[in-house]
Amino acid sequence: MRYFKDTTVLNNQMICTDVYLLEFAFPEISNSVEPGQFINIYFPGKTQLFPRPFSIAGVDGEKIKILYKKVGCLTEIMSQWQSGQNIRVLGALGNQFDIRNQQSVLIAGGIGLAPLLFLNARLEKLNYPIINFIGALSGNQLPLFNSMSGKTIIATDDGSQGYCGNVVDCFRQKLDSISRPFSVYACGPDAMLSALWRLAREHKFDLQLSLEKIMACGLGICQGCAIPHAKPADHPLRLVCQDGPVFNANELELS
Amino acid sequence: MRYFKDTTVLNNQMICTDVYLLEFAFPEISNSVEPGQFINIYFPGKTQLFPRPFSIAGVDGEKIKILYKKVGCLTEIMSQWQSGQNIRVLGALGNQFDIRNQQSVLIAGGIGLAPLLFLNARLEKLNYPIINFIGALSGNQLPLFNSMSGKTIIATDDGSQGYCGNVVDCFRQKLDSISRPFSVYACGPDAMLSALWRLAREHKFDLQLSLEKIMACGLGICQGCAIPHAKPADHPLRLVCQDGPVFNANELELS
Amino acid sequence: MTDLKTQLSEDFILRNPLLTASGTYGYGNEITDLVDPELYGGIVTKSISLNPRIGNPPPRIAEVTSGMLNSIGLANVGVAQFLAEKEEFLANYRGKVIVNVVGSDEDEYLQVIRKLESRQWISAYEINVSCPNVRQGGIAFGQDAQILGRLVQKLRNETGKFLIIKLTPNVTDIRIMALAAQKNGADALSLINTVYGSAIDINTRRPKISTVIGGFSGPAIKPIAIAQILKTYKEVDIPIIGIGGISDGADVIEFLLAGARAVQIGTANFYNPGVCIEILDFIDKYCMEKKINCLQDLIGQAEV
Amino acid sequence: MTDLKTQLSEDFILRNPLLTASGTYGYGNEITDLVDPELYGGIVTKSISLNPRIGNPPPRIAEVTSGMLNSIGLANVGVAQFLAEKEEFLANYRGKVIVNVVGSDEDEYLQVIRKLESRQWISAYEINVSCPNVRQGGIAFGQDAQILGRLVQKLRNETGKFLIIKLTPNVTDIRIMALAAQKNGADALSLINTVYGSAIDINTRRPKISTVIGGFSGPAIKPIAIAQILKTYKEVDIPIIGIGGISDGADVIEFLLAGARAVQIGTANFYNPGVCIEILDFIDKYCMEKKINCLQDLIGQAEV
Ligand SMILES: Cc1cc2nc3c(=O)[nH]c(=O)nc-3n(C[C@H](O)[C@H](O)[C@H](O)COP(=O)(O)OP(=O)(O)OC[C@H]3O[C@@H](n4cnc5c(N)ncnc54)[C@H](O)[C@@H]3O)c2cc1C
Ligand SMILES: Cc1cc2nc3c(=O)[nH]c(=O)nc-3n(C[C@H](O)[C@H](O)[C@H](O)COP(=O)(O)OP(=O)(O)OC[C@H]3O[C@@H](n4cnc5c(N)ncnc54)[C@H](O)[C@@H]3O)c2cc1C
Ligand SMILES: Cc1cc2nc3c(=O)[nH]c(=O)nc-3n(C[C@H](O)[C@H](O)[C@H](O)COP(=O)(O)O)c2cc1C
Ligand SMILES: Cc1cc2nc3c(=O)[nH]c(=O)nc-3n(C[C@H](O)[C@H](O)[C@H](O)COP(=O)(O)O)c2cc1C
Ligand code: FES
Ligand code: FES
Repeated sequence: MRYFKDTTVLNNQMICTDVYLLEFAFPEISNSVEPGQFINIYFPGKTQLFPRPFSIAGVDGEKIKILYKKVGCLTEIMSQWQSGQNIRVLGALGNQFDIRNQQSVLIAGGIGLAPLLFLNARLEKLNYPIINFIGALSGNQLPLFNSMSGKTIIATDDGSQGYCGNVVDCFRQKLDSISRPFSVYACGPDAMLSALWRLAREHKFDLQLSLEKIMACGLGICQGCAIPHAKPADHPLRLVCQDGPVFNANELELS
Repeated sequence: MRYFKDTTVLNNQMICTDVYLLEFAFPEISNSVEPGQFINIYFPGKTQLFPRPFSIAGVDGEKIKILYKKVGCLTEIMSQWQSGQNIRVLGALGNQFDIRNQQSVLIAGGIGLAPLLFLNARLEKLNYPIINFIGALSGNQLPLFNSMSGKTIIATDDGSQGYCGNVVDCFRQKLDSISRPFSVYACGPDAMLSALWRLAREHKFDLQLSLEKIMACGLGICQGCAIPHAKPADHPLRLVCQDGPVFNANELELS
Repeated sequence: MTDLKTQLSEDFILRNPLLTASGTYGYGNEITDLVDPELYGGIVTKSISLNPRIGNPPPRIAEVTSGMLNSIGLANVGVAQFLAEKEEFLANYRGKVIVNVVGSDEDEYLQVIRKLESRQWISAYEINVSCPNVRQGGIAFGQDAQILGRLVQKLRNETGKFLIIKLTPNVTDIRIMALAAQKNGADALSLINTVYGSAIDINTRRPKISTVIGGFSGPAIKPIAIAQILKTYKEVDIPIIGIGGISDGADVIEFLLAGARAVQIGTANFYNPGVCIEILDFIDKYCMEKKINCLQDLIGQAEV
Repeated sequence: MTDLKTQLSEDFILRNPLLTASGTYGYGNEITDLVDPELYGGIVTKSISLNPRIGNPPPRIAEVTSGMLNSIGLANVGVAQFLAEKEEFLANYRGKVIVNVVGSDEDEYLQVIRKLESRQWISAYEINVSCPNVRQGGIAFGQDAQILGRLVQKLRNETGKFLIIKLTPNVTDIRIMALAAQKNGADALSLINTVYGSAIDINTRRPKISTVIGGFSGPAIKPIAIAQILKTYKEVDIPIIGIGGISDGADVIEFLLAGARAVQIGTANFYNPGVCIEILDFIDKYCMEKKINCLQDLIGQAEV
């Protein structure tokens, strides 16, 4: 179910440079949301109109947690929110990761970590191994990963922590050593998702990707977030906000 | 001289319902500004573009004081400013009251009090009597008037303090008892200024009015604040921001 | 409570002046969990074409200052699937159902209408004439008075339903289009459709929507809509439905004063799902305060 | 420092692409205490007519969402007083002086130009064709390609100076106007002038500007300007000067990418007297970061 409501910020704190954790009460959905789903945040004022979508990074009782990065005007405003600030939110939106009963590999690039934190917490309850590949620009850009269950492998672009290089290369190097069957769940920048998509086709592993597209509504009514489907004859058009944001790699054509 | 500069709020406090006193450093102009002049405040964001003009209500060393009323979106934002807030201002703009060497009568309607507070402080230094007529909706809408020199007469629309009725009627009733010659300096809503203008024509007294018009620039370059001149042949067009905001009643046609 | 009824013709009466704008509310039943569609006076559907249309490639939306660009490209399921999937919901809707119709040539418009004409639950057609006319070298139907006039005439011969022509503002003189529509039998005019707009990303150097130039909507275009309505209102006798940048109740009053008998809410459905209820609240308060008993006392009452 | 020179013709080279937009910077010398006019590549004056014009009655400006409406009505001192009062300042100005010229009929344009032609300090004329043509029943010169073409031809015969035609966006197809101007000898095009807009005060029911419909400018119209420039750039061979809603350096880059060889800053002069210096700063940083050595590498380089 989707709810549009006014609530208040319970907590909003900087986790590392430009990355913040926001918590607010949203009891209508906190019991039913699933990893992969997102919420919209609405802003007053008429200059930037679109609501901003954010993945759910975790739940705690009635609280919803969002992990966000300051990248532009509205996330800048969010970063200044204090506890008690009134906010308008709508959720839960979108589909969810399809949790498979087998070993899980989570691959996060940058702030793409957000939905995987929530997924990791859910996977913990299953009795299968979890491996987390966490990519970041630098060692000081790794928010909250130490709370994750399973084995965690870090990759940083500047080599300041863990593997030096991008997280897909890091994963590729370990790929053969990961016992099959396994499912990969990934979220991150487009280039990373494309690289993984090609890797999955080559190495034939199960892959689910959480995509980002500019959204005007998040509700399936504007048709703005449409992406082509890998088999256009079956599904001429998929909406990231409604049919996604999580897609199975074989639904997509990212080459 | 006009200066465009960034400065910081030194003080911003509520004086009475919806009326605030703002103080900021503006040493470039604080020694030279004259009563009647105003400053522009600039706001970031692209929704409401025009800078907002405010009369100088007083100076104190390097500080400029503004008395403003919360009436819309940007004055609402101003009312939330804390000490230390960065603001952009431009001033001093406009002409000034032409101070006459004779008895002074100041007539303020509502927030029109602002420039008259500054004028009153200047007139104090002359050795002529001052009478202040202060009009407000209600007794709790009378900011700072008790700091004024001279005799003060209050008029409130609801009769909760002083004369019950509008300030022009109040002044009219006392008119004959004020010893001539005297000069009237007034600021307030359009209807009040029109009533005074007619009164001045009838009773032949010297009157200067500080006008308000929507301004896009305040600098004389947009021509948006133009008003017709009483003698269009001489002065086809007057700009409130540049030729005003203070006009001699006989330059105007307010009937 | 003020009486919000608004009469566009003897038979075409809306319970309130708020309609959804085509393409911004799906087919009407997509967000019933969030917004009760019965709050609206009526629903205008997405543009329906004869066959399904995928629309344009992504990116097809972009945010610009106080507005958005779209190049959705009239993506829709086509008239057959529309009837198959949406009839049940729309036939039970208690407000007015207005089906927006689009075509690439006259024939397509007529064929769509023929497939819809028997449905009693459809009260009106709104004809989108902003689509490039393939037979006329791509000039939009709405940009040439002769082409428009002929289309309206043919549609008029085809239907007894209330016929609304939705005009584009991208013309030298909208009054000429309005008069051509009126003369040929239109019952009402909707204005405005989106304005031509574009934006370029200065980092990638790519246009922000794939078609480069798209439709500009949202608060930024409101002054354009008001100007076009004021101009048209003085020239025509048929009612005007106002559209363009409405985001709150004050905007709706402004459109009514300018001469609109009803209004459509477009982009605002995206950035404020509560917009309809907020507008109804505002209108009620405004009318109480100003002692206005019926909308008739507002429509066209701007002192221009 | 990036080389900011921009060449509009063999002889017409601006030291940087920033010009003031007509009507938003007076005659050039009004705010020299606040903004050094030498920061601009050139000054475009207020529209100059043969005789002084008072302009329209108040109110003649209004704020709208992300923009403004104006009905200044081309208030100006007339060509004689312009020369008498402003020549000294403008003759010493080291950037380019572009005099914007307006008339109510062809003859007025020609007469104004004849009075200016001998002045060496005037590098170019910008012809404002948005004014209603009194001889042609009030259709603006810029809304009819034939009327426009004839005007341009006559002006071309009258002057050897750089001749810029400033087009209005309030037409069905701006390319037709652009081609008419080019064919008849225009050296460059400025686009866009203001968009028709209006707003009504819902409390007083009065239009917010006295002429009811006025000129809409500011950030809200930027997507319209970009669309018109992109369209025109593909059709014409003469340079385009971009105008409309520029408020910062990123906007200027966007106009250059769309095809403008220079730009004009209008409404932004009102809401940000520091706009010119901020833009120059931004362009410098942007070009350094992107390793762009000259503006030529940006102009028209949008990947459309
Ligand atoms: C399904 C989904 C889940 C997301 N989850 C997260 C998350 O958990 N944490 C996080 O930090 N970010 C997340 N994002 C991205 C986040 O929405 C953007 O960072 C945010 O909208 C930027 O807003 P801004 O005003 O600060 O930036 P702007 O300056 O407006 O834009 C910066 C960039 O943000 C993106 N963006 C802007 N507006 C939108 C919009 N309406 N819809 C989608 N993207 C937009 C664009 O890529 C744009 O280039 C998610 C996006 C999507 C689509
Ligand atoms: C010369 C001059 C001196 C002024 N001095 C004072 C003062 O000392 N104290 C004070 O409280 N107010 C003063 N005002 C009025 C003040 O400028 C407005 O109250 C303020 O601009 C409102 O802004 P807003 O965004 O809150 O309101 P909005 O909601 O934008 O507008 C509310 C009303 O404020 C006025 N206004 C809005 N924008 C402008 C503008 N750009 N220029 C002029 N008026 C505008 C209009 O009448 C409008 O209807 C003065 C105005 C002028 C012209
Ligand atoms: C995403 C989107 C899709 C649209 N699709 C259609 C459409 O299919 N048919 C149509 O006639 N108008 C369409 N429009 C135009 C709107 O109905 C409306 O005329 C326009 O957006 C102006 O109103 P607004 O500013 O309130 O959005 C669309 C607008 C948007 C933003
Ligand atoms: C107050 C005002 C006065 C204007 N006067 C003129 C004018 O006299 N002649 C002219 O050609 N354009 C005039 N314009 C139009 C501007 O030059 C410019 O084309 C338009 O404002 C769009 O640019 P902007 O959005 O940067 O303001 C005027 C604009 C404004 C806002
Ligand atoms: S964002 Fe509107 S349909 Fe997906
Ligand atoms: S406000 Fe611009 S000239 Fe007065």
